[in-house]
Amino acid sequence: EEQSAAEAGSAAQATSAEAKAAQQVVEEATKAVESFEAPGDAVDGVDQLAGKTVYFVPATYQVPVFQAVASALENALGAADVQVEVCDGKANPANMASCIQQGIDAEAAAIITGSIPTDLASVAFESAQKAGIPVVNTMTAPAGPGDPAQYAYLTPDYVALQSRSASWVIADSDAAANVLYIQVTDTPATTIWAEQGALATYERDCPDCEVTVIKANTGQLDKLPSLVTSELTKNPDIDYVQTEVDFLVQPTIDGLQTANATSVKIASMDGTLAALQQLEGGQLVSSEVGFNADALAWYAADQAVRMMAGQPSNTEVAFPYQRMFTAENIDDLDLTPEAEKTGAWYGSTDYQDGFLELWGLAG
Amino acid sequence: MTTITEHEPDASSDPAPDTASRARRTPPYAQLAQRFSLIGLWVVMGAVFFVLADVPLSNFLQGIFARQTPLVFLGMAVVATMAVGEFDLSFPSVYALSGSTVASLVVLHGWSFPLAALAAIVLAVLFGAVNAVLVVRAGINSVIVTLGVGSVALGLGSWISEETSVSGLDFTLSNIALARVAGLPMIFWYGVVLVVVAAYVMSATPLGRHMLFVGANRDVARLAGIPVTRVRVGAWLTSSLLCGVAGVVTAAGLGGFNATSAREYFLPAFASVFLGTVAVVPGRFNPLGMFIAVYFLITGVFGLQLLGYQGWVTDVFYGGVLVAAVAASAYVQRRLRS
Amino acid sequence: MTTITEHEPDASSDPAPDTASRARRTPPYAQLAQRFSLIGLWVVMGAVFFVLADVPLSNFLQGIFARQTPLVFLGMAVVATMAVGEFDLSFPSVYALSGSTVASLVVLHGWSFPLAALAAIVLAVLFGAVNAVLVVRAGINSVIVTLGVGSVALGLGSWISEETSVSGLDFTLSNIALARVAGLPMIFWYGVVLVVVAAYVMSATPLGRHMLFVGANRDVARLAGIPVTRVRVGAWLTSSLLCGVAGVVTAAGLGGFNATSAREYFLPAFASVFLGTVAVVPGRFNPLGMFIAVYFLITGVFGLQLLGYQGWVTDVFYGGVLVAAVAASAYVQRRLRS
Amino acid sequence: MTRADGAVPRLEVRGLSKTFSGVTVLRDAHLRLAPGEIHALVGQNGSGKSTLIKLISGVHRADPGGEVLVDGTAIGPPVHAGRLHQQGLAFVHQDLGLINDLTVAENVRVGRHAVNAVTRRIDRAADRAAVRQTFAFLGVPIDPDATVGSLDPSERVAVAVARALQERAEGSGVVVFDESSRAIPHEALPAFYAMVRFLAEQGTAVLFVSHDLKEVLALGDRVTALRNGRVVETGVDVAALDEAALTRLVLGRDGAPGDLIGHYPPVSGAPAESVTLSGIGGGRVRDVTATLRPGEVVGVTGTIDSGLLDLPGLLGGARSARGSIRRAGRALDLARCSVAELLDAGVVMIPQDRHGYGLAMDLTVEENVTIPHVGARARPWSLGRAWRRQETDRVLERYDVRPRGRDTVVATMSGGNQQKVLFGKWLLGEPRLLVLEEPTQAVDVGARAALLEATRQAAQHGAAVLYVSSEVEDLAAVCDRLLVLDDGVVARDLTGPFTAESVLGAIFDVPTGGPA
Ligand SMILES: Nc1ncnc2c1ncn2[C@@H]1O[C@H](COP(=O)(O)OP(=O)(O)OP(=O)(O)O)[C@@H](O)[C@H]1O
Ligand SMILES: Nc1ncnc2c1ncn2[C@@H]1O[C@H](COP(=O)(O)OP(=O)(O)OP(=O)(O)O)[C@@H](O)[C@H]1O
Ligand SMILES: O[C@@H]1[C@@H](O)[C@H](O)OC[C@H]1O
Ligand SMILES: [Mg+2]
Ligand SMILES: [Mg+2]
Repeated sequence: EEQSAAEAGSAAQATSAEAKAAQQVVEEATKAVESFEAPGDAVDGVDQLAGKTVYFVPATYQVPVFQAVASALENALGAADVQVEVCDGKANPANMASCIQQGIDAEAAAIITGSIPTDLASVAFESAQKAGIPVVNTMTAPAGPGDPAQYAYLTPDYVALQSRSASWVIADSDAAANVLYIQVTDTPATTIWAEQGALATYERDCPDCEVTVIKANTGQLDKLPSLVTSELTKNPDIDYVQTEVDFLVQPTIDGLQTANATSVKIASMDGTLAALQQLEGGQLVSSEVGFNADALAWYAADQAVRMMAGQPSNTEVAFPYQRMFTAENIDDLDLTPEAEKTGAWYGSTDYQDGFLELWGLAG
Repeated sequence: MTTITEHEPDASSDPAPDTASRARRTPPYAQLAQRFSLIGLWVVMGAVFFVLADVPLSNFLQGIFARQTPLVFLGMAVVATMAVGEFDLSFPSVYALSGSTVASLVVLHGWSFPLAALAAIVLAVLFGAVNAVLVVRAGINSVIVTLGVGSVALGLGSWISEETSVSGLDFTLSNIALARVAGLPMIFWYGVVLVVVAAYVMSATPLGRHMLFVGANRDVARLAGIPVTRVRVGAWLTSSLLCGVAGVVTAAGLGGFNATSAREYFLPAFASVFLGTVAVVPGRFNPLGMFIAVYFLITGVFGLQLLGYQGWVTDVFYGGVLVAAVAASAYVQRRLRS
Repeated sequence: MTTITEHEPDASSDPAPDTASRARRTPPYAQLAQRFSLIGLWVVMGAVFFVLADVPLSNFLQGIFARQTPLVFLGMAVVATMAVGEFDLSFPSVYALSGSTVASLVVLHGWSFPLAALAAIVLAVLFGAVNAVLVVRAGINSVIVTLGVGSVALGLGSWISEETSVSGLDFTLSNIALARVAGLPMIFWYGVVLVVVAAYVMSATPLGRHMLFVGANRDVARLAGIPVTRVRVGAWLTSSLLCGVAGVVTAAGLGGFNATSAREYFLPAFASVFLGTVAVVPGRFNPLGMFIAVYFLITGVFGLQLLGYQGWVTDVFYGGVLVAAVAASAYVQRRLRS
Repeated sequence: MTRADGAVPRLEVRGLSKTFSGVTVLRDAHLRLAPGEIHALVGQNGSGKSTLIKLISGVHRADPGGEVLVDGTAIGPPVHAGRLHQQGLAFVHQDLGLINDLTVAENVRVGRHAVNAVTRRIDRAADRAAVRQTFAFLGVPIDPDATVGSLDPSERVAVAVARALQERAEGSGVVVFDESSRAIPHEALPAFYAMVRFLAEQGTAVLFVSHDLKEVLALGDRVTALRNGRVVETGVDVAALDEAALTRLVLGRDGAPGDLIGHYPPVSGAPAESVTLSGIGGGRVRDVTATLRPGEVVGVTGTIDSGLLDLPGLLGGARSARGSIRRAGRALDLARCSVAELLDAGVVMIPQDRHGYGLAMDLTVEENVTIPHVGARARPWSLGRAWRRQETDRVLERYDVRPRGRDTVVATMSGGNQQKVLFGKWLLGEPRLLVLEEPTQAVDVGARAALLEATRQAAQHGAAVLYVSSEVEDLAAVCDRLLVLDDGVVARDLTGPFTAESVLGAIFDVPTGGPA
């Protein structure tokens, strides 16, 4: 029935070839995941890991997704009687480095980082390697340097998510959007997601789209509303705003309201509850891409467990639990904090059992 | 003077008379120049940006005045405490607490908006009361108290909102903040009314006079029969009330609230309040000066953005203009006086 | 007292004597209690967390002292200005500017590290000099000046670092900050040396006395033949030098720098400096007190983290403990005195 | 209690005590004021006068027990500062408590503004009228719209008194002055005394604190004396006292300074060591030129607008000045030289404004006393301990500073004891030119003698002393010569001996047309 809903919606206007192609992408992206597929071979010796401690170092606990990942990690690793110690990076490389160092000093069995690009705390990462502590680098890039026996990557495909978000704009506008793209300059990673994801997609897939880019970083969010206003003042024809991540949405709306631009559509990434609620309420937000944080934690735990058990980690894991939400499928979701935690928005949740089996802990 | 120079005990002595004191003794034309120099500067800057930016005037004005900023409220909160000689670092946190509370109670816990708004404001005022008890009653240094209380308020705000930014308030509520009157949103008019009332109270009523004496010299004020403790406590409560209301109005306007963004208002609010002391009632913390300073700074940043500058340029501008405006004002005043 | 109670002129009178003044008249045991109450509280809190957390002692201690924090440097920068009666809001920005500069010059522009470090520190000191000129020479209110100058510094920092975090410094450079001596990283020992030297200078040398009087009453200081202007300018320069060095050391330790994170240190640095006034030399801004306060607060947050608390709990703890420690200290002192 | 009439006292204090840090500084204080009585509160420095006043005004909270009554009605303790005015008690702040950039009406009416009931707006017209009425009652025509900063000193006093009196039924209530006459220049005193007497004649009771025994004798009806925190005598009829008796009352012993000049005669230093002031200018001082010999005390006096008050600050580097000071072949250009250079040349000034320029109130006695000598006596890397103890103890000892503690925070000391610390701080070095500005202000009669003696001693040690004061008694007691300022220049240069009367005559009988 999703198909028909989509046709009733914006897709009906998709007449150009570009828009049709983009619509394909959107339709694919809005689907839920049906069932779990193991990311690699079974792991031996997980039962030997009981009593060990793993450090989880998120970039900042202020971003809710990391809290979700942290508690899911506790569940996943808890199944192997492995303790999880969380150390908040507080959006500050010095804290991130201190946290990693803390894991090293405490002789952790593994360190899992959340959204910390290697070069943000390169020294600390290197120290961990030297100390022989396996590291799982999550939520930055799908692959990178490092010995798979000691260094693993795991991430939603942010580049793809950015690209799909752009595809929604292309499809919805019939390949004639006047888009304001709001890019986060915080780290090299966020820049790569923007450039290789969204901006490359517009360039490649929508020659008639007009794209204006403004840049913001976490330290300057106070200036974002008026920056958005000024762009709309200069260019009142802007009809779409794509924000790179959800924490830009509120200041963006603020700026749009000032410019009285209340019919602009916003596309964004992360799938936070707040943004999805706005999507459901029809309040400017019209498209969201996000990923299942609970599943991500299990996948990350899997990588950690592999290395802790003396096996190489999987390289280039394609993390499947990603989805796009639009007016067409938003009503299927239970928009509560509880439901968010279960990961049910993204489809099946049988990955938990799947991993337990893979680790030889089932039953 | 008074409270301003408290942090600058030397500024009033040779060789560098401060901007503030003595203003009242300067000749009338110098006073006028001083009073309205910031407004003049503002108009000139606005005109230059408008001409350069080449956008319709109404859009230009809306970009400045239709902003959904709590800065006027927060600036007023700071003026209220500063004027009686108190130093408050907790106001952005109390604002954040209020905004988070109203949004969370409605969205996450299903309260009705009026009830949630009331709860949020009461909570904010409660924090103001804690500040007052610790600073005025227990006599603890206000910088430490408000650092501590602010941190607690911020923590509670995160707890209530389950550490996330909450949205999903009924869209129609945004009319509280955004319904347009004469082309500008309610939140602008609230600010205008607030500032006018506050300016009236501070300049024309006994309460304002009492605040002035309490800010200037508490012992003298006490001997003159002014209820010093009550005035000080009142300032803390008023300030927190304003933060509370600002939180509710902002949350309504945005349909939600993000607590972590609140701390961004710390520096701009302070900047406006202090910049405001060079205008209208030179040398005193005053609402009209603060109001002008808020829109002065907004105009500058917005103008630059229209010209295509973003990021670091606006920071540099912001800082440069702040210092330049105050330095120029000090200079003009000194020249006119000599 | 002095600069602290400047914001609290009334606190010294009944019924609410402030923590600070008069300490010197209290009986010796009360003085001792006051001097070391924060240390006592710290040890007790540390012990409680250690027992509850059930981790090896060396890990526990390392978690506290091996931290890569510029807080001691920045706290010292604040102490330097506060002690002579100046109010600085720009220190985190100057720190950010220095860190960004050194990282960017090396990584983006290929400078050698020593040269880049020198440039960064010189730049930081230059900003200190601008503060000094505007505050001390031109006599402009220091809150406005440092707000403005801080904003400019932050803007320049973003410009130099192309508005993102820069990394890629040579790994071996990290030894500057992280090489371990007696199990703890160099950055800890730098802090220790800095604090010990500063404590000595401030308490046992003529310069320290001069600073004390300049902070207490500039006119009295001037009439005693103290070169007030030089002391004040010196404080601004020292403060910015410390921020500059902190930026360089942090960047070296991290292999890079992120300018926007710098503002995080604003409140903790202030909190430590003010909390430090209840310890060691009660009522005065003092380096040892600040140092103890820094690790007191770190211990609290780390202890909570070990017990599994993150996020809002740490904010609430942080604020609560700050207020409680100061209130308790005020109370103890009053009890012992009467 | 010597008075036993049955009338209800206007003000009665019974059994008030106050303890700071375990030290009881006031014990069981009591006194009574009848309507229309001018009552003086006297006592040595630190005897508890200000403390008693602060208990009555609610600044401090009294120890449990005791009572304060106005017209027979108990008003505390605890006394509520906010209610005092209604209860009939008004206090004139010792610095008058005016805000200079507000108008007279605004200063007078603060706390009791007339307001429009609806708008809460201050009714300026009503305020103005009320203020006019009060001034009419006091017999001083002051424009309610003038800014206080533009008033002359006697008008400022009237403004402070008007604030205390307003909305009071004429002849009711109590007005309290804590050393207010100190903030009042000499010429304004007669008007002030007249105002006080006038109030008393109407039936208002007046309580005032003063160290000026002549003032007490001239103005007071009755006296209460405190010693070491206890009331030693209360309600003593002033008519029955003379200065010597009053001195005994304050000190518990005789305390006349005696013949200081005879005891410490001027020494004749080498003329080469003379100090020459030439062309000193700044503020109201236009051109002061004089030569002082080492070993002599030269008084400087004059009326309030003579420039007298500006001169010490100009010489001591407190304010920017013209002119030069020359001694021993060395010339200091005041326009250019720093305070450090002045000090280096032995020029020391003891300012009158103890709080603003004299002492760092929040620091300790030791810190304050030693600061001028740190540069000379400490090493760059170490303050040294022994010399600081020694010097501080010398000051504490010599001027009988109480409490004796080196580590006492100056703010917690009584005003007179602060003054002694200030004096000691500067006399420790051996100044070559010592400029004193009203040095005996705030000190009791005993300490006054000690300070005057110290002044003579400083001269004997070779200092040229410039004694700037309007206290004619003091001038007569210590000066070898007297310079009378008028309109910013030295109008007369007189040679002693002097009497108080001759000094007074010299001040107000200045021939126009330049130096004599
Ligand atoms: N807040 C305080 N803390 C500690 N001691 C105090 C305090 N206030 C006053 N004292 C002490 O109480 C005593 C009485 O002081 P008070 O000021 O009443 O004296 P006074 O009679 O007014 O003296 P003076 O003539 O010098 O003004 C002094 O020893 C003083 O040091
Ligand atoms: N910061 C303070 N801390 C403690 N006590 C203080 C403080 N300030 C004033 N006092 C008290 O007030 C008295 C000083 O007040 P005040 O200025 O009225 O002094 P005073 O004795 O009248 O002398 P003077 O009028 O000469 O200054 C001291 O005796 C002390 O008791
Ligand atoms: O929202 C997150 C953003 O804050 C971080 O920078 O990158 C990962 C995102 O999911
Ligand atoms: Mg006294
Ligand atoms: Mg007094």
